[in-house]
Amino acid sequence: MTDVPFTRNEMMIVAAARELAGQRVCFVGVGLPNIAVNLAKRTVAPDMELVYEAGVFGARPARLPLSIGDPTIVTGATSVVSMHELFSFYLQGGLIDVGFLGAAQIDRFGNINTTVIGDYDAPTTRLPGSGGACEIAINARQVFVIMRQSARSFVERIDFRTSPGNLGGAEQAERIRGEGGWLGRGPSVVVTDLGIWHFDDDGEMRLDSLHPGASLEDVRSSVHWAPKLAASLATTPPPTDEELRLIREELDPGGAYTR
Amino acid sequence: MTDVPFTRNEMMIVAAARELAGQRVCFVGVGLPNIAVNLAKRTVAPDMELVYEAGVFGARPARLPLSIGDPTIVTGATSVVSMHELFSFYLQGGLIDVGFLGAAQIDRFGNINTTVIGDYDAPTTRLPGSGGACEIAINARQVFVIMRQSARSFVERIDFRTSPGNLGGAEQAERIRGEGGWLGRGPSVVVTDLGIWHFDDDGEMRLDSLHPGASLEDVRSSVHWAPKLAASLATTPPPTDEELRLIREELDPGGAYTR
Amino acid sequence: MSDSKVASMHDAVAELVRDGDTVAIEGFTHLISFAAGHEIIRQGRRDLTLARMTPDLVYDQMVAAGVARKLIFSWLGNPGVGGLGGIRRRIEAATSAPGGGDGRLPRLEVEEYSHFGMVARYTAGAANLPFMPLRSYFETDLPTANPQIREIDSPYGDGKVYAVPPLKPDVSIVHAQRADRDGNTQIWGLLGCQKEAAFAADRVVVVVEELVDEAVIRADPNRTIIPGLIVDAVVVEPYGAHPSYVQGAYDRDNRFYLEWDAITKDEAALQAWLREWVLDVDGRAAYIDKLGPDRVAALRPSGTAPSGVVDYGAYR
Amino acid sequence: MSDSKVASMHDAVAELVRDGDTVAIEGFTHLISFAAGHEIIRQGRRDLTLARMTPDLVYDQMVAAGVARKLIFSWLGNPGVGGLGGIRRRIEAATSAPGGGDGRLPRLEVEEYSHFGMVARYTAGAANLPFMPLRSYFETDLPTANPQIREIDSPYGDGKVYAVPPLKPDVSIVHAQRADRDGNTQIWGLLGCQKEAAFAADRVVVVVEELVDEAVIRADPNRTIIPGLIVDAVVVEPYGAHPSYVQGAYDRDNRFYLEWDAITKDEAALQAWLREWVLDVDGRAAYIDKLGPDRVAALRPSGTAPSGVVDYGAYR
Repeated sequence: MTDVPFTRNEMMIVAAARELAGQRVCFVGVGLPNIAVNLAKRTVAPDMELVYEAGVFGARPARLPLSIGDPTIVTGATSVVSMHELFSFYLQGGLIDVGFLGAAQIDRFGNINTTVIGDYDAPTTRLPGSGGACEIAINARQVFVIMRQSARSFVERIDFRTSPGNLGGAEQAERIRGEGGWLGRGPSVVVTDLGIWHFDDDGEMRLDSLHPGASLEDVRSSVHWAPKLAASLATTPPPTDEELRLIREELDPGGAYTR
Repeated sequence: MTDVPFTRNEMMIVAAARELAGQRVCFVGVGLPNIAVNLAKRTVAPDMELVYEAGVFGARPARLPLSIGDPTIVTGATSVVSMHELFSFYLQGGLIDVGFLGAAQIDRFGNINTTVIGDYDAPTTRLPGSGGACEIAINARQVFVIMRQSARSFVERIDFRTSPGNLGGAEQAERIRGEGGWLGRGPSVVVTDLGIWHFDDDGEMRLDSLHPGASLEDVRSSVHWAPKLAASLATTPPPTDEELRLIREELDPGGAYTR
Repeated sequence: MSDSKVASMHDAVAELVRDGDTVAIEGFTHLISFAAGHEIIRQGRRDLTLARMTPDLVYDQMVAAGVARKLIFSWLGNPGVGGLGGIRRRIEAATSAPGGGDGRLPRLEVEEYSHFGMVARYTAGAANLPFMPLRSYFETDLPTANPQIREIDSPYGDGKVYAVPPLKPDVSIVHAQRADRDGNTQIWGLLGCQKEAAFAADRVVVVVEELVDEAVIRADPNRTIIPGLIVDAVVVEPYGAHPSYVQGAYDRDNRFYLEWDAITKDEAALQAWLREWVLDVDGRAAYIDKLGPDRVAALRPSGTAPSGVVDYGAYR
Repeated sequence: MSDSKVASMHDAVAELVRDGDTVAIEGFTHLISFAAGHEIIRQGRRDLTLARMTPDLVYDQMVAAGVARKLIFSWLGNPGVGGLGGIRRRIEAATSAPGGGDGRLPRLEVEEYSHFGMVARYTAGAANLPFMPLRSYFETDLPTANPQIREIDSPYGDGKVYAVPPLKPDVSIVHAQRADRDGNTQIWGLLGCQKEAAFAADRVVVVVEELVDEAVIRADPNRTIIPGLIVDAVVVEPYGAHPSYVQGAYDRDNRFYLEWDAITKDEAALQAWLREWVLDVDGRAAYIDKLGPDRVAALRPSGTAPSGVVDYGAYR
């Protein structure tokens, strides 16, 4: 705990990192996942192996890479391989415990859009697209999501399904995953700047923890559906001094992720 | 030319090596092809790149390897890669000019058996099988064959088709290769201990050159069909002193291939 | 070009990159040949189909300069920073229209995959396969957006997977640490999909930091990623990957990637940048001069990290 | 075994190789773990399915010792020398019958591919794909002999290729130059299909000439072929590949391969050899002692051939 003021983005990153406690092998997505995973490696999950889609297993970045391809994820790594091998043998081969993704739009069942806002052929906003997200969502054993929450991002219906979550609900998702031989069991957690969502037996997001300073009104006004709330809603423990120091001094001294 | 006596096997290896003049990239099979190709590299084809299915491109063997996997084909090579890459990108990718094979049985159209003599499920003789020969025959631009000729090996009907040659004849073979998108144009030459066979417009073997010391009677008695002979049958120039020296002193001092 | 494969960037591009070609400048954050991209802009190529997993700044610049008709990709952005305005304005409804006009830019054709799909496409191209199967795309909108992504039944009766078709660029351009005069090329650090993109291509240009003797290559054959057999030109262009990086030689110029965000958001600023840094510069050496020795020096690694030596052994 | 992955060959085989398993001891002429094969014989495993591209002497010995029920392979022989009598007598009509009896040996079940087919099977297994397509087998008798080789239509309407199914061994055993205590393994020289066979397997045993510090591995991450993540046991067994070889450490013992020809032709001689060199020897160290220092010394490379050093650079 700390008396130092912190931002909502810092709280989001810290909460996301803590969710990784006990995980063994994590596939690191670009952007917010990158800082959350690197914070976890320095705090709750020191033995966790970092996998970067660029072709790195067992990365030990000496600094936080701006991009997920960076010389610091190579030097001192356990193994550096072609991307074909990384996607074939590590991801599709079933060796990834957690795929950690960002998202532009998400629905209540954890289906993700990172492709377009609007019509695909003439979009209002062209987003980056899948990258590896589509196959990560299908093949990583679990999927963690980190994203800022807003009325534009937590929507009733996403404009494009880039990465499958629990589809139309848990029952349908389990059947389709089973029939299709998917290794992934779908999304486990969504960490936002307001709170922590897990998925209930229906495969729908449920707010289990509210970050300090965030209100239920903030949550409701930034979700396009009537959100499920945990019976006993927790309050996320605020960042510790050490977590804040790591973010501010080691991982993101320029504040690129946290402002 | 030489006055030194030479064996039929030596003549066969020398004649096979000479056929490689002007070739750029050769996929080296185990056994007799290995010594023929290594002799060519030292004589008529010094710039030819040797590819070994073990995963080597641009081998420079300092000695003749007994096996086609040997440390001497690695040290000083241009590139050493996984067998998956060798077969996928080099062979199937269309980079091999000549695939050089041995054979246990061959028919008039150059179809090859290296699998079994007799019934497949309870064979009289179990041979090594395909190895890479099946895909070499299909994907190398040309196929060269080196083998001893006998009534057991030059047969009307092979017991098992391991590697396709000109199938039932040139017309059928061209149609099937074209429809199937094969890169290979099939067998070009068969060099034996008796002579040199090329393939005529019907896709059938034709004896173009008889080795010194071999008679047409030798040829006829070791072929199960009525063999086609070139209108002007040549006599293979005997081995030169240098060719014999290379075989006897550098490549096969133990005489494993030549006796 | 002479008999030698060693060529200037000008000559390599003049001879090997043609209007209408499908061009792949590959390299996943590492070893991106900005030098080749800039030369293609200077020589005014048109109607190119640009293939690349991550179009990145190099294709943002090339698209803004008007060389491209179509983009084949899997992730479109400035990683960790933001968007690529030069490309987005050619795709989004407000700023582009098919054929252009009305103050709008001509719409860029896009063909979109996932990362694994792009890698698998190059692999199929390199291996001369009609398709590659993969376990991706299930229950997504990607196969609808791109009908080249197709379902395929396993011949063993155990379900469906997806297939992608081969991608065979007319030209692939790859930056590397070193090659010999014949184009035998060695890379360490991130390998991306350069090998697959090179083997899949009809023509290959290798751009290197350093030309080395054949003996250097042959001393460590397991390190050779691309054989000279498939290489058409070897261009020696130190710092040719800036603002991308070369493992062991120079760092990623993250400052440049951050500064690009403001430039790419403004079409006029982007065009001015192209004039100043590409069109008015006669090659990579001049670009590096203009960048200045301090900027370049700041990109040196903070120390060395030697690989160690292994012994292949002599076998005579 | 303790918490550590480092184990004796005895313990690794006792714990990880079980009756009825599909076992792949891979290595294409290079890095064949004869030490593991001999230990499997000594521990009397039964009903194994032995998978290997080139069964070679090691499987000839294992089959003759009676550990195997079935063979999956692509080339059966003593390369450059001759046949493998121990296996052939279990296949040919004159010497074997289904179930054995009548003075004949029990017929060995065989499942046969080409080299590319075997490599593709391991690759499909490692990549969790239901099949791998390849351009082979057209117009041959192989798909008839082995109905697991199946035709498949390209989903792009451009014809048929063949498919092979994934091969997922219960255990893959790989010899290598070096690994760290966690099993991160580096190999140079011929790479064969070891990586694919290891990733495809449920359990992996790595046998190394030398156990090294993690820092040695991390100094050259591009050289790591198998990550500790998939490794269950690391066995340190110098000369564990003899009569096969280890690039840079010792040569192939061609004399042994030549001498094997006479032994394998004669079932009694082969059984006597197994008694003398496997059953009556308590491990690899004793085998090497028995081989004698002169024989071992003669296998040293004729000189060194160092790889040179590359610099990955420090980036802090």
